[in-house]
Amino acid sequence: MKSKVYQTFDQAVSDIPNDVTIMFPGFSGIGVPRNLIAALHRQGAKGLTGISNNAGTLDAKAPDVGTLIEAGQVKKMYCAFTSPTHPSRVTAFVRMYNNNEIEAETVPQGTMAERIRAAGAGIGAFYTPTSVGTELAEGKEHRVINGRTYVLEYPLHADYAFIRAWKADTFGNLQFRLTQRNFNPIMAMAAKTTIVEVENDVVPMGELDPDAIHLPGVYVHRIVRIPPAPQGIWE
Amino acid sequence: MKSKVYQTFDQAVSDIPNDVTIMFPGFSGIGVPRNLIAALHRQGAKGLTGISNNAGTLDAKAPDVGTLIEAGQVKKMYCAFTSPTHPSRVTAFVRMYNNNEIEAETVPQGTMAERIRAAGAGIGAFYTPTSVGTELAEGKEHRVINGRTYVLEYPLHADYAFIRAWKADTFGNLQFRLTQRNFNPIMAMAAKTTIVEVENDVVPMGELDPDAIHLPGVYVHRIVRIPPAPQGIWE
Amino acid sequence: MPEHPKSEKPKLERQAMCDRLAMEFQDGWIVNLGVGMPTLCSNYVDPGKTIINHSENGVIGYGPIAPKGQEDRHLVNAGGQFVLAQPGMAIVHHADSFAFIRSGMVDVTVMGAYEVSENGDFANWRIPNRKGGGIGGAMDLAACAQRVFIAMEHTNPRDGTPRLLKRCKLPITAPGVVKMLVTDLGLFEVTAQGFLLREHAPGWTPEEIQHETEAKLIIPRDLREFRFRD
Amino acid sequence: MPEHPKSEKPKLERQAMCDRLAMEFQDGWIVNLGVGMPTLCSNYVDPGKTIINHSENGVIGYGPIAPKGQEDRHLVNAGGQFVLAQPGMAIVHHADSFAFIRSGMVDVTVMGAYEVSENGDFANWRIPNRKGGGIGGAMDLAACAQRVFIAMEHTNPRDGTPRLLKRCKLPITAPGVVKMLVTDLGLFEVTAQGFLLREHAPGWTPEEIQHETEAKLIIPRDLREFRFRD
Repeated sequence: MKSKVYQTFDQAVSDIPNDVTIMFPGFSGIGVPRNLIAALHRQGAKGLTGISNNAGTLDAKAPDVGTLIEAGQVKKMYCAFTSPTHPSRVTAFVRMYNNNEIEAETVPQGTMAERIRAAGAGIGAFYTPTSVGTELAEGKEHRVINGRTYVLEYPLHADYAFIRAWKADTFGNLQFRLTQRNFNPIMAMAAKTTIVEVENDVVPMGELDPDAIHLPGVYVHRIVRIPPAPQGIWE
Repeated sequence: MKSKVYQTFDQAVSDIPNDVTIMFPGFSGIGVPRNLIAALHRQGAKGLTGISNNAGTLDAKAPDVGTLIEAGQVKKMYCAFTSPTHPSRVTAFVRMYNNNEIEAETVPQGTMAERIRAAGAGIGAFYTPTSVGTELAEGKEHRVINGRTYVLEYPLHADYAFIRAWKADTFGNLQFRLTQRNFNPIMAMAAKTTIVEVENDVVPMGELDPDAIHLPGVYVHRIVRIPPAPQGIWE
Repeated sequence: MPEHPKSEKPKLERQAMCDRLAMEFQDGWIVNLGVGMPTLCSNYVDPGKTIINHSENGVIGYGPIAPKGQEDRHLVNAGGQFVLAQPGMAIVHHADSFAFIRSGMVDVTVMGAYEVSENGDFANWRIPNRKGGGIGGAMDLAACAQRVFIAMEHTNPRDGTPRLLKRCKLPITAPGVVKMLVTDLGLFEVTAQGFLLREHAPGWTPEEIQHETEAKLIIPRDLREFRFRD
Repeated sequence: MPEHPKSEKPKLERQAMCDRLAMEFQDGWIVNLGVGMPTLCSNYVDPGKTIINHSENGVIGYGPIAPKGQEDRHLVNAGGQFVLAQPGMAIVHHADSFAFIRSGMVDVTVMGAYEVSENGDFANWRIPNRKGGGIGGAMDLAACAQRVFIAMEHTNPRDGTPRLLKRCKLPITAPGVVKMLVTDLGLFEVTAQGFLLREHAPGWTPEEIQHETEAKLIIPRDLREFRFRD
């Protein structure tokens, strides 16, 4: 089998074409695949659809999906935050969204997680109680099951998932540290091609306890270990 | 908070009433909560609905859901095997099922796992491709999504889950060993009350790595450590 | 609509408001605290009760905010605050964290809001005339937690307009879910009949509180003064 | 229906049948082997290929059957056989294991069957006149794996009736999914036109194999003798 270990982030993202869908995990800046995003920024793929909890922050030193948005590489976002949490925080996304320069779908965070999970689990659609009675459920199919009302939601698939992990083996089995885990495992399961940046180490197969793997390596296609700063982004 | 640790299996199952639904994990005899089942057999609750991959084996030394079935405690089974895999293996279940003394629903194993997961995940129903075009999909609602046909399946909830784990802390955080994991975590998440038998040890809170917990203790209500044989069943 | 001049009377402090909600938490409850004011609830500690903090980024049982210098760069709560690990803590991924929420495992979620209505609707995610919204995990929590508690200023800090309404004007986060509400003027229960004023801020009469409120308040006979932490 | 006397000619051994299917596995494939005969596929090892064994009880990347005395009592494959851990192995729970299956991650599933029809249907879970069935994970695998391969005796061992049919008589496990089929008489591909005989058992003519078969076989010009492992 071809080795999954790549030497550079640029190599690992070099063949990503325009107009693909990419999942970007991370929550509160933790578990964000910043090195892969920076590499895709350099690579320049355009017309991207992004799936991510938020649509970028204002921290210029910490590349995230907002970096790609600001560079005009992103056409559409699925995210749980499409307006600033504070009026003063006008990100590139917010500016472009208000100017109709980017499309967006606001998805409740749990519905987003479950739609991603459904894609990785081969589920065609599911009924969730979240958003019933709100603007976000308008136009969606409703169904009463055992006296409770649910809306129908569909999976979110992706061509690529960018992943940030703590530790990997060369087969791609991954471990995450604490809240770094967040969307990482489910996004890796929902994407056709999963590319991982690894903080701690890439160890030989057999060194990770099979009971302590958060994402089986069968879901992982490319692995890059983050080099020391300043080459590697450790934010 | 009241301690979750019980001294005996009999105490842990003493208040289980008649006519409740109980989940019994295990696969190929591994991860089967035999001690709790033996205790429920002694306790005598009747009219039970069981949810389990199979409906018991022929090994009299290893109590399983078949022990409760043979004793007439079970009214209905949801399982993936409702006829013997080999004609010579006529279990108590098969005999009673053929004589219409017990009800059963045959559920494909993956659909069973996903229905259990849906119960623990607050999902009202989901569309799965499994069983489309077969007898088991007859009468079920079908839907074509992106060109593929799916059937609608509903969650399987339970009043109790009997769980067999490798290690626990006193809060109920659980670890499983290898294929002992099988249905255990998802059944614990789908039940109102989860009772656990523990093979290796029940350790103080803080001794399990928070990144290496297979089932958070919030899902666990009662914990019993398996005593050495012959009191404890170690099959 | 009547004018609502900013009152000069002292109102309740945010910490006192959140203390009061936290006093309602029961032993063994699983609690999810929203970003901002609600996180102050975790400063109220009753040694007789075990409270389990859940955060939607997959932490069950986290400890207090990490003191300066003790931050673990991989451990934050949903508000992005570094927290301490606590014995018994467990980590799950995002889908499992919301599976936990949707299946009703959270005993109470405490959130901020822009508006609450007397039928228990509340709005905290979207302001009209602004495109999009910041929903985060609020809709999942609001729809699925056993109880929704709200902590917010009684009137809009910018213009003094009331926020306890007959019906929400903003797009709602979930219908009919708010059970309890603390503002800087008192503690309210949302009943089938509407807002029941349970406790009033010191120095504030029910009539004065009603004057700051659009919805009609129910004033019970056993109305009492706001309870502060001991 | 013609009579089907039990032929006296030697047929293929089960291990040879499973070797032949395993020779079709490609480097890096994720393979799920059904209980019984299909597990024999794992005895065929091509050092030039990495094959990843998946078992529906949540093991990805297990090793060979455990030699006597080396069993780990917590590690079995779907057939209940004790297997050895292998470097790179990972364990998931049952819902994640079938999430893996349903999302099409399994490159090939090899199963036994009672009947296969020329349109790719197959039946392996239920016998009429017997109440219930033993479905296990077969429907999930059959509906969702990239390819379904079948290994079975060409005719019913009890009465010699054919099992390669125009249409299945038994309740099917999944419609139109069988890609390849090995029997003790040869290797068959299921094409849009029906069963294509790719390789025949030594000593068996296409006509003799057709005689044991209800469906009309397609006999290609490049028909060859059965390939055994080197």
